[in-house]
Amino acid sequence: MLNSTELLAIPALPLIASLVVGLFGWALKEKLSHTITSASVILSALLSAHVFTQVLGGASFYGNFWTWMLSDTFVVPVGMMIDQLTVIMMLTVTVVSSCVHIYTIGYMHGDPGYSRFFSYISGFTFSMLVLVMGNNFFTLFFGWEAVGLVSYLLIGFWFKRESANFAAMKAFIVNRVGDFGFLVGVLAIWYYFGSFDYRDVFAQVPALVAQGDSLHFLGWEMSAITFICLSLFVGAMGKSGQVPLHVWLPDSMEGPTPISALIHAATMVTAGVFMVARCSPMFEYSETALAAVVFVGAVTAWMCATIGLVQTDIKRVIAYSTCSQLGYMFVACGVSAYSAAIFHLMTHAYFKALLFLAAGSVIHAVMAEQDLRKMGQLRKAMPVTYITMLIAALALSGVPPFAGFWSKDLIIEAVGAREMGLVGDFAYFAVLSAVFMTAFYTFRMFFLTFHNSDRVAAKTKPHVHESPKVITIPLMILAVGALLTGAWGVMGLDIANPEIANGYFGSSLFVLDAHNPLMTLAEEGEHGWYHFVFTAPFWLAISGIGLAYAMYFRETDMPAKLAAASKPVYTFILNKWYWDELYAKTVMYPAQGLGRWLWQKGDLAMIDKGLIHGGIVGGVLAGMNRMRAMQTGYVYHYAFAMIIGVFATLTYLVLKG
Amino acid sequence: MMELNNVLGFPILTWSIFLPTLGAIIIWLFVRGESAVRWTALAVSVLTFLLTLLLWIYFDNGTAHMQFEEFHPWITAFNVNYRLGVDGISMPFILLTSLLTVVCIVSAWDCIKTRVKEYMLAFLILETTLIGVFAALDGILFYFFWEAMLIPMFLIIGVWGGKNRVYATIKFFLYTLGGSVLMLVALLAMYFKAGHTFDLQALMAYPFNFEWQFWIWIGFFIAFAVKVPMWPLHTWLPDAHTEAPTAGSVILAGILLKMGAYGFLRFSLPICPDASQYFVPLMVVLSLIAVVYISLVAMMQSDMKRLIAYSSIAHMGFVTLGTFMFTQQALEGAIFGMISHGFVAAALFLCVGVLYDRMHTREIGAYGGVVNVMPKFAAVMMLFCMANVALPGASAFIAEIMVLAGTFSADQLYEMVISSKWVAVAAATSVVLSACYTLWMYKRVVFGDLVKPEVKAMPDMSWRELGFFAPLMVLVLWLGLYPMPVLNVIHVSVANLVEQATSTKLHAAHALAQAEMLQQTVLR
Amino acid sequence: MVPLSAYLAVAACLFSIGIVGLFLNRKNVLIILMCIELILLSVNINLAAFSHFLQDISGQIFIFFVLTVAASEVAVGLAILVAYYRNRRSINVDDINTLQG
Amino acid sequence: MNPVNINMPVIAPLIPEMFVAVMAMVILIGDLFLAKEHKVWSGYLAILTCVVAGFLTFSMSPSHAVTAFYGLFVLDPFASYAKLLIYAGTALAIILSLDYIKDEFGVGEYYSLMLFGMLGMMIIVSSPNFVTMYLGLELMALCTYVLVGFQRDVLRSSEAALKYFILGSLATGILLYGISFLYGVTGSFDFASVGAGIAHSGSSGRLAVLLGMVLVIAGLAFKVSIAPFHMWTPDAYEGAPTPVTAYMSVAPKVAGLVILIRVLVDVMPSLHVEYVTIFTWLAVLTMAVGNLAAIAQRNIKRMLAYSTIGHVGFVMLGIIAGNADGYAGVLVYMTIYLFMNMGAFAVIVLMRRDGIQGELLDDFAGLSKVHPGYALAMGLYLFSLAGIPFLGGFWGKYVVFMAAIETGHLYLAITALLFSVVGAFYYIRVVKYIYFDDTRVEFNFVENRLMQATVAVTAIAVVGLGLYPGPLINICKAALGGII
Repeated sequence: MLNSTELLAIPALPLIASLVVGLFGWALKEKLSHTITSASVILSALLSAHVFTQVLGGASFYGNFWTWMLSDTFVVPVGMMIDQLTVIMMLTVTVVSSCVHIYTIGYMHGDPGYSRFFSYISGFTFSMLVLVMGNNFFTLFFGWEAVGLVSYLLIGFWFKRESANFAAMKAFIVNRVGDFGFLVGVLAIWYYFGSFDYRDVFAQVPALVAQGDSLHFLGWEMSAITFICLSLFVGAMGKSGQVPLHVWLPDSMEGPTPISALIHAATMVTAGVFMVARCSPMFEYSETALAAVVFVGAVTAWMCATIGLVQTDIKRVIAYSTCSQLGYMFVACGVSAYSAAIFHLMTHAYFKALLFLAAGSVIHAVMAEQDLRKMGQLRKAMPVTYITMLIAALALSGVPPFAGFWSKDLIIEAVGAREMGLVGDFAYFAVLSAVFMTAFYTFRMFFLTFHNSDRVAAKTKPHVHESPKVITIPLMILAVGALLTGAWGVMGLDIANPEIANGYFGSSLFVLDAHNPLMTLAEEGEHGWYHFVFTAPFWLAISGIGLAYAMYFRETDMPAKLAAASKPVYTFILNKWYWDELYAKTVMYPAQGLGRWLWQKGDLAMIDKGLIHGGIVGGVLAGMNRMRAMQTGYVYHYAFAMIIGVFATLTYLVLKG
Repeated sequence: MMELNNVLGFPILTWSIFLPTLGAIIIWLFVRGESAVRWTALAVSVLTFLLTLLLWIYFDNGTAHMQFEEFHPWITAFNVNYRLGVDGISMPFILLTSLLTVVCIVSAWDCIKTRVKEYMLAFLILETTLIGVFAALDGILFYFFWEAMLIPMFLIIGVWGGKNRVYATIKFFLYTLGGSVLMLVALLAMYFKAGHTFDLQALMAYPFNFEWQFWIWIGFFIAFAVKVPMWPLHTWLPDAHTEAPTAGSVILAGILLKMGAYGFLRFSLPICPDASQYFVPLMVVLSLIAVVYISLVAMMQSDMKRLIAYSSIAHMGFVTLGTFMFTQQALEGAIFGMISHGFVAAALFLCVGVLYDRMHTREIGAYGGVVNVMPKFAAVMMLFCMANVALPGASAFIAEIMVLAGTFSADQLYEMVISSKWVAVAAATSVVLSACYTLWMYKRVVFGDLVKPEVKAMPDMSWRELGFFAPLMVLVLWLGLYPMPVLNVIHVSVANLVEQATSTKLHAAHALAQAEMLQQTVLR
Repeated sequence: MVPLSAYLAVAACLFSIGIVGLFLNRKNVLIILMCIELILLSVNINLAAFSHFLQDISGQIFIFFVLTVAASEVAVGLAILVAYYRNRRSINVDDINTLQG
Repeated sequence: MNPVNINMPVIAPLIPEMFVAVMAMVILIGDLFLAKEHKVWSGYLAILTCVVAGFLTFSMSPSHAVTAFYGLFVLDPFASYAKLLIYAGTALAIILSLDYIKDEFGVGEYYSLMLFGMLGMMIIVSSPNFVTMYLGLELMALCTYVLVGFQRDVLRSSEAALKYFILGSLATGILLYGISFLYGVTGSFDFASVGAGIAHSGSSGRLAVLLGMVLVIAGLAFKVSIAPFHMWTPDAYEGAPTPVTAYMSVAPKVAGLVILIRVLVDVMPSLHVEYVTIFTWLAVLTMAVGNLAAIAQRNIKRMLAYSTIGHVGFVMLGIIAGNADGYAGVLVYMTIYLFMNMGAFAVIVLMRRDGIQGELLDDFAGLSKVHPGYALAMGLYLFSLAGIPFLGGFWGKYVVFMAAIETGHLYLAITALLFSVVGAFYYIRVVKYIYFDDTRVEFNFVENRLMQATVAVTAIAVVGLGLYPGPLINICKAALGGII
């Protein structure tokens, strides 16, 4: 059993740091702010590492700290569940976060919101840790929403920029769409299992499936477990930028680069993957849900890769590649290779963070210029960035022995091995072709930045320089991660063990033997280390790199020709498949129009003018005028009224008898 | 004369009801000078708040029976009695009232410059009537306070309100009055049916047959639906809110709206359980309209107060939905939602007030980039906006999730046209919609570059302003992270209410009718 | 001898004439006063007839009250009329309409 | 020869009436000997008369009915209570006149006319007999005709008097005609025996009975201005000098309602079904006229005239209920109405600017800024008239509505409540003028301790009765001892 105070300390440290810096930042010096936050985060990273070792030693933790909500059968505790899955996430989060903290010291230096920024990222670290460490769906949801909030705040960090504010709002609202699904899923979970607690819930799943409960909606029916899984997955799609809820992720690049690295590449966006893996005991029982996961993942992986091919903003290229890589992870989840998914999550965290931070370093050097077309030939000026970026690029492209290769290869093989009919085939095609595109756009970016012709604006030229240590050191740390984590994961942690129970993850993940792709792989027989040479992905990656080399290193005028040759396709992709326009036309404007219509026509015209003023008030006024008209002022009219009154009553009575 | 359950030796409820009035009289007669008036009013309201705290301290969570009861004959001719008492459902609202009154008085400290004395008097008297409403256990006494509330509110909106105040306040007055007269009819009808009593507990116990329940329910419904307000009787609220002075909006959103929902809990459900069951589809539809329709309308508002007013209607839609699900969670969620909304909406109106005091406009378009000059304010408003979006950690989240959970699971109780699961799903859309209108407003007002010169000139919040936000912030977060103190208070009473609302009165009514018939035949 | 009904009929006629005169006349206020007298007289005839046929004296006593009061009433009425005339310089019924609505 | 023994009639119960009559004459004559600047003393004397009469009536108010003059006069708790109300109404009206009439000509006549009118009402409320009733009515009516036209050189005053006189005489005629038929059927003028006669009158006399009933009701309805016999009210109220309007708006209404109740209870118990149906319709019509037409008014006196009609409409619910609660309700309502209405008129009378009477709604604009005290009082009266709780008016409505619902007139009660909402509008509109608007015309209020005291007392009474109406209700219930 792990020491609960130690566990509590891990999220608590960043929280305290964040609060202190957030509330008293105005009083603190820059130095003090970043010291407090960075120190606390690094400390919690060390603690996580310690916990990690303990967990490797077979320790685990499960317990509640206090009751959050309670209403007879509705019990929501706040508790922790530490197992292999959790701890690997904790480690990744805290390590990357520490690097980003240090990096930020240099990157945000002199920014008016300096201490605010540190408070945010520490707060983010806390939220993310809560998300992964929680032992029930509400603790998860708490972290889930908290990271969303922080991401909102950080995307809009430079609140003077209209585009940044809009991107922030967009991110939050799109995420809320996902949360809507997640919330419904959680409600359904409570309804069917009477608990929010992972253990209780997962324990009851087989019973529910056997019982064959199902929901009906206007004649359309689905099994309860499928409903739950799909709803939860909607949440995952929102958080992890999967089609069609991916639109916020590229825009989130409006935020400062360290944020893009930490939140929108390494950690937060992978929360969806984590959640699906965490819920593997449920997803396993719903073929439909798994198929949906695979499909969405595959579509995202492929589509975002295509968009990445033509982007000219260095950060957007990486952002789309993030979407695409997340797609890989979901595909892995969908084919029940959860271990592979988490593995890729981990490696991706390192090399993608590295990629972003390196890009940040470049942007820093060329005075906040993000347009690839205004870079080039930076190799000489900034060697460290160059090297680290190269490592990251190779890792991302899946070139052995870099981290990305191991995890991605595992995923692709798993997809190939899993029999899922049409969806499966599509997914396989998608991930394969995506490998090629990934390699291509990564190196396209790489060459355009560091090689190719020197297109840096004249006035920025003098400023081009290597970033200071405080920036480069984190790069190096992460580079190590991008180099080694893959091999370490397979060899050291035995993550890829087909029998998950015997592998690293042990009981923290669950796969039905009926469809365990890794098993099938294993049955195909053991391969040597050189095996990769015979696999498609490897060659695809190589050729991708080669093509990029050809187009952006040698024949630098080729891209233009190609673009001209395939104009319609090019523009279509360049405009990101017109997703934003689609949403604007189909959701945003209609909603606003409807709102305005309901307000003007419904509230003002119908109820106020029609019912109240027209109906009631109008009636009263009409009556008023009638009464006034009766009061003519002529005595004989008055007398007449009296007589009429008398005769009317009299006749009434007489006739009535 | 029944046994009075009052752990405190002295009539605490009477004191907390009439202490403000007492203070008002003292101010009226003896206090001269604006600042003196302000300080006295503050002292009185704080004193009242402390007094009501005793209720909470000495409250027994273990029983659904009324506590701190008081009984005095009032109008013997009609068996109208001065009967007070609170249970877990009403007690929190008394605290809410006394707290928000303090906040109101502080918030009006120097933004009300004309007729300060009358202003303070109006608020203290208003507090009396509001606490009275929540403490009354006699139908007529309830109605008495319910209606008396109109007078101070009418003046508050009309005297210290905005440009279009006269229209707004008269609309408010007549709407509410017109709604509540039918409640009076219902009360009187019950009086003669149920053997000449207005005692709420007696009425709850009396078996009305379905026809009676049906009409009584309608009578109450109109009164309460206007107050809540429910579509389509809601159009008075945006006007009233827009024109009212800040503190007026605070009380309006914080307490007045709750009176309607409280009425449903106190009267409709226990007295007419069968009718309530019967009307569930109606209430569900109206509540969903409130959640979806009104949210969309709110999105399009260009006036901040109007926007927040509409969002209040939407949130009250959640409350009414929860009220008519008859599950423990839904009801607790509804009550908690009212309390939480009391803080959040109040705070948002105060935020608008802070801006209004500086620029004297509520137009969203007139602002932009406020954060550049008012960082403190931006942070505070961000907190309450997120609470309005019902983010976890804010009290509103607890309410929303409990209502949704209760709704989702409600179809174990009864069959509706469409399973309540889908009702819950439909209601959950507010997760998205609330985010849309709240954040959009926040973006347009607070974020952005500093271009407008008049915005440049705005000073950040003063300590006084932070002062009245502080308690609200603390409460919103505290109740969001650890709501148990409140939930424990309401558990038992709500359980009792669920029991009342889900058990039918029809069998008893039938038996009674049989007995009466028998009696007549015997007499004949 | 003359039956009761005859007296009642006469009274009824007088009464109706009075009433009709009251609101058909658009000319002169004095006519209105006369109509009122007619009405009161019809009442007296009624009372007299009844008291005779009922062999009960109280009716006839009441007649005297009615007569007396009627006299004083007319006095007051005329006084008011004079006052009115002094202000309006007309006793035309159609002119009595400054107060209305 | 043995002495003729003349047995004097019992006259003890009439002592108040006699006292009032004597004082009225004393004032009438004594006024001639008063110097112009002292003429106000006859006003004080008149007030004193009311007070003393009140003491007399109070001291000799019996627990059961006492008759005098061979049953032509009755004194019972009902009558006593009504008389007390009438004294109060008259006294307040006189107080309002003190400052108003002093510059007019002929102060003495004015006060003695008021007292004579009051005497008429006193006779009405304690008349068990059509003859007495008729005399009372006429005495009251003749005095009020004159009072309405008291400002001789003001056109609308004399026009109002003329209209009131013409229609009043018509009403008298109708009443008498009806009485004659009832007499014809039953051969008596005494309420009780007429009632008995009607009860036994077969189908032969049916038509005559109905005729008599309708005509009598019409005649009385005129006095309490029940639609459609209300047409005189707005004009008379607007034209009359304000204190006279105040005088007419309460005391005669009390007298009229009381005698109406007497007639219904004693004479027409056997016609209950018929008159309830009639009254139900008349009540709805009355409420409609009062509450709707009032909205259109700009002159507050005229508005209050319509509001009086509206209130009479509400009071009729009590009469329609026709049980102890209902009749008690009528008394409760009139008592509370006395205070709030008189208070409102007091404020109106007080509003003067160099001789000009403020009586348009606009004149009240921004009153609260200039005279917060009066504004507060007026606000209380108006909310009370609107029937908002913690003010007396609410309980007045409450009691009669309750009676109506008790006797199963649910729909009538609902209608009445809805009309009361409509009515609330024009009251709060005045509040709007007082509190929300800016001052347009500055009024310097009359400095008169007595009148200010009136305002204070009525305001306190309105609030007090609103907070604790129990005793009043019990007293009114007890006051019915005499008739039911």
